[in-house]
This record gives sequence, C-alpha cells and structure tokens, in this order.
Amino acid sequence: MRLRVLYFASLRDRAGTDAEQVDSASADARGLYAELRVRHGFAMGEERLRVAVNGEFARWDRVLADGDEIALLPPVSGG
Amino acid sequence: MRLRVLYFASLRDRAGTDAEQVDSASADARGLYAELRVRHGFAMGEERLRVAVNGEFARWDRVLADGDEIALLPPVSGG
Amino acid sequence: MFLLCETPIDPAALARALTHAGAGACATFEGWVRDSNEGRRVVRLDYQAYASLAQAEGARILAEAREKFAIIDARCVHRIGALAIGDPAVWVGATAAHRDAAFAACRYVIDEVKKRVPIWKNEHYANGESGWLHPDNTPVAELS
Amino acid sequence: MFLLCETPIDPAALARALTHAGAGACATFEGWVRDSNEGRRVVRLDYQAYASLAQAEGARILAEAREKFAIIDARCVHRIGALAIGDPAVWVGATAAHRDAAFAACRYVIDEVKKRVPIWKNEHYANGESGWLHPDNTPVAELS
Repeated sequence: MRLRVLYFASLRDRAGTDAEQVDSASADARGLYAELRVRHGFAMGEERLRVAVNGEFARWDRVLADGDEIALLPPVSGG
Repeated sequence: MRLRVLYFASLRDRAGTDAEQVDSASADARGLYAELRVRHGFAMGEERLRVAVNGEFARWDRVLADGDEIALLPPVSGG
Repeated sequence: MFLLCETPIDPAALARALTHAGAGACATFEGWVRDSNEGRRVVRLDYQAYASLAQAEGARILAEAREKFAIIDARCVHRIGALAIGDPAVWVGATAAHRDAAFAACRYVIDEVKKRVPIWKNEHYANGESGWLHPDNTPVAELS
Repeated sequence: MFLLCETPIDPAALARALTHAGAGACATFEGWVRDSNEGRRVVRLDYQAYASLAQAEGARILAEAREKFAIIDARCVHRIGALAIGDPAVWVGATAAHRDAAFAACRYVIDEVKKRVPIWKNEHYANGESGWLHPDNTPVAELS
C-alpha cells in the first residue's frame, strides 16, 4: 500500500523532508515507524513519539490502509 | 487634645463629611471611636473596622496624641 | 509599582512596560465592572480610596510578592472614581522566567489587594439604590 | 477559539475581544521568547506546527476548560514561524464572573497546550548552534 508520511521538528531535519510517499507492507503504525527508523536513522524510539493518522492521534497498533496520512510527532515544545 | 478624623465609604456617608476636627479626651483609638459612634450613630462595631493613625495601620489601643490624624476604615471592597 | 489612577486603565501599555529579555512568562489579571452582583443589576460603580495608605499597602504587597516568588517584576494599578460596566477596575501583571511564579505572584497580589488595600466600592443598582460593599456578610442596607 | 498565527500576537486586541458585561475577571497568560534557556544564550526561535491537528487539539483543550471551570470564554493564540527575543509566543485569556475560575482555566489551557498541542520550538543559540526542544530530558544534540 502507498502511504503519505509527515515529519516534524528533529525528524524532519533528519529525514531531510517534511513529507514523503512510502510504499509499505507494514501491518500497523508501529511497523511503519520501525521501517522508517532504519531508512532515516531516527534515534528516538516509538515510546517517545506520538503518531497521528489522517489528522487524528492514533495508537501504534493502528492498522494502516492504502492512502493513509501518517504524522510522526516528537515530544512537543510549544508555549 | 485636638484630633483630625477621616471617614470613608459608608462611615463618610453617615457622618456627612470626609474629615473633621474632633476635641477628645479619649485615651486611645477605641475610646475615640466609641465617642464618634454616639455622635454620628455608626452601626458598625470596632471589631469590623480597622484604624490607621498618621497614615499607618494601628491597633485600637493605640494611645492618641494632640494633632494625630485618625482614619476609620470599614471592610474594604476594592479589586 | 502600585498606582491608584483616576483615568482609564490601559492594560496593553502596562504589559508593555513589563518587557524584559529574561521574562518567559507574563501573567495578568484584570477585574472588570460586571453588570450584576448578588443577583442585583449594577449600572455603575464608584471606587473611593484612602489614597496615601492604599499606595503604601499596595507597595508592600508587591514587595511581598517579589520576596515570595521567583518573579522579575509585579505591578498593580487600581482605578478610583466613577466606572462604567466593562471598565477595568484593577490590573495586575507579573513577569518571571517561568510560569509557575508568574501565576502565583499575580494571584497573590490580587488576593491581598482585595483583602488589605483601603479601597471601597459603591455599587449603583438599576432600581436607583446604591450601597457601599463591606464584604463581611453584612447586607449593604445595614452598613452605616 | 484556538488559532495559530504567523504574524505578531496583539494581546490588547485579543483581550478586548473577550469583553462581556457579565465578566468580572479576566486572567491572561503570555509566553515570551526569553534570551536564555538552560544556561544557553538564545538569539531567536522558530516554531513549527502540525497545523490541522494543532488547531483541533487546541480547540479540544478550550472546550475542556469551558466544561471544567465556570468561565464565560477562553481563547488561545500561538505564534508559528520565526520569533525574536521578547516576542509573545503564546497568549491565553479566560473570562469569568469570578477570578477563581478565570485563573484556573487560564492555567489549565497553557499547561495542556504545552503538553498536548503538536508545536515544536527550535532555539538558535548565540554560538551559532540550534536545536529542536523535545522536553523529555533528552539533550538537544541527541534528538534525531
């Protein structure tokens, strides 16, 4: 399936892009992030991130579907 | 001794003036207020007021001296 | 800086004056004249103060706030005279590196000002009555 | 109303928009860009947001504040993009009949915004370095 992945803050700098199309067979968001850690060398484990799917916070065991937009969210620091 | 007395809020309305000269032989601020209650018909007992002498908060047993300025302060309601 | 003022309070100018490169947090409180109190319709207010002692006591409260909390600055301005519904009656601003201290100091100042500073509020009601508020559970009508 | 904005925050205009005849208390919080953090000299900041989710989460926080506290209104505006020292980065305002609710709601909103809303701060230091702040005790340098 084809997914769209959004990167923010340090992940964006590391990936070198704010978003990319990813072809993946991962069963869920956890699997997708494991793939992307390998590809981009992200240092943060999933326990430090939150994930959003199609604009809403989701769990790491969220099953992904073709066309989903997945956002990887490092610990926030607004305010 | 001659004293100057300042009135505020409901005491001012009741006394009909913001300040007056008072000739008094009262030993302390408590005695002065007892005199003034009789003269003006103030309903509030001293336990509900604070008193200031010469611009600073004082106790009711403060001994008064000729020329002192005594302010009678109802419960405050600023803010 | 504790000030009594007879002209409208300008919160924006007061906040700007707190600007400080080390300040990461600015907490403010404004007391506005409400259109009702204890179920009665209020149409306007007068504030009266014992000015010299109010300034001295207000300054003491701000000094206490600076001692108790890790703030950079705290200021308070209180209106006196005639106010309309919606007018700011009092403004408190506190700055600090971090928000805990700014919030705590701001809250401390308004609480102490309301308890200790010799300022009195006379509410004018829609039915033409008016009365000084002496907030110790005594009905306004019995006060003087 | 939770808004992300790319232009300077105008606290005075925001507070004016909260005007309400039944409001006796207005508590505000402003977060300002400080010139230092954790002992390092900061010269400027960038804020980045996941805009759609930030707006949705910010709106949820304001709705929670209205449910938890007896307030009339609560609003929050957060800057994004490049900020200089002293610039307001975030503004929160809450109005209520009485000050307890206004203070509590204001504090709740800024605390939750800082915890939950997907916005990130990149600090630029005097020595030319910069780094995203991911406040979970991890040094900036090790983050990505």
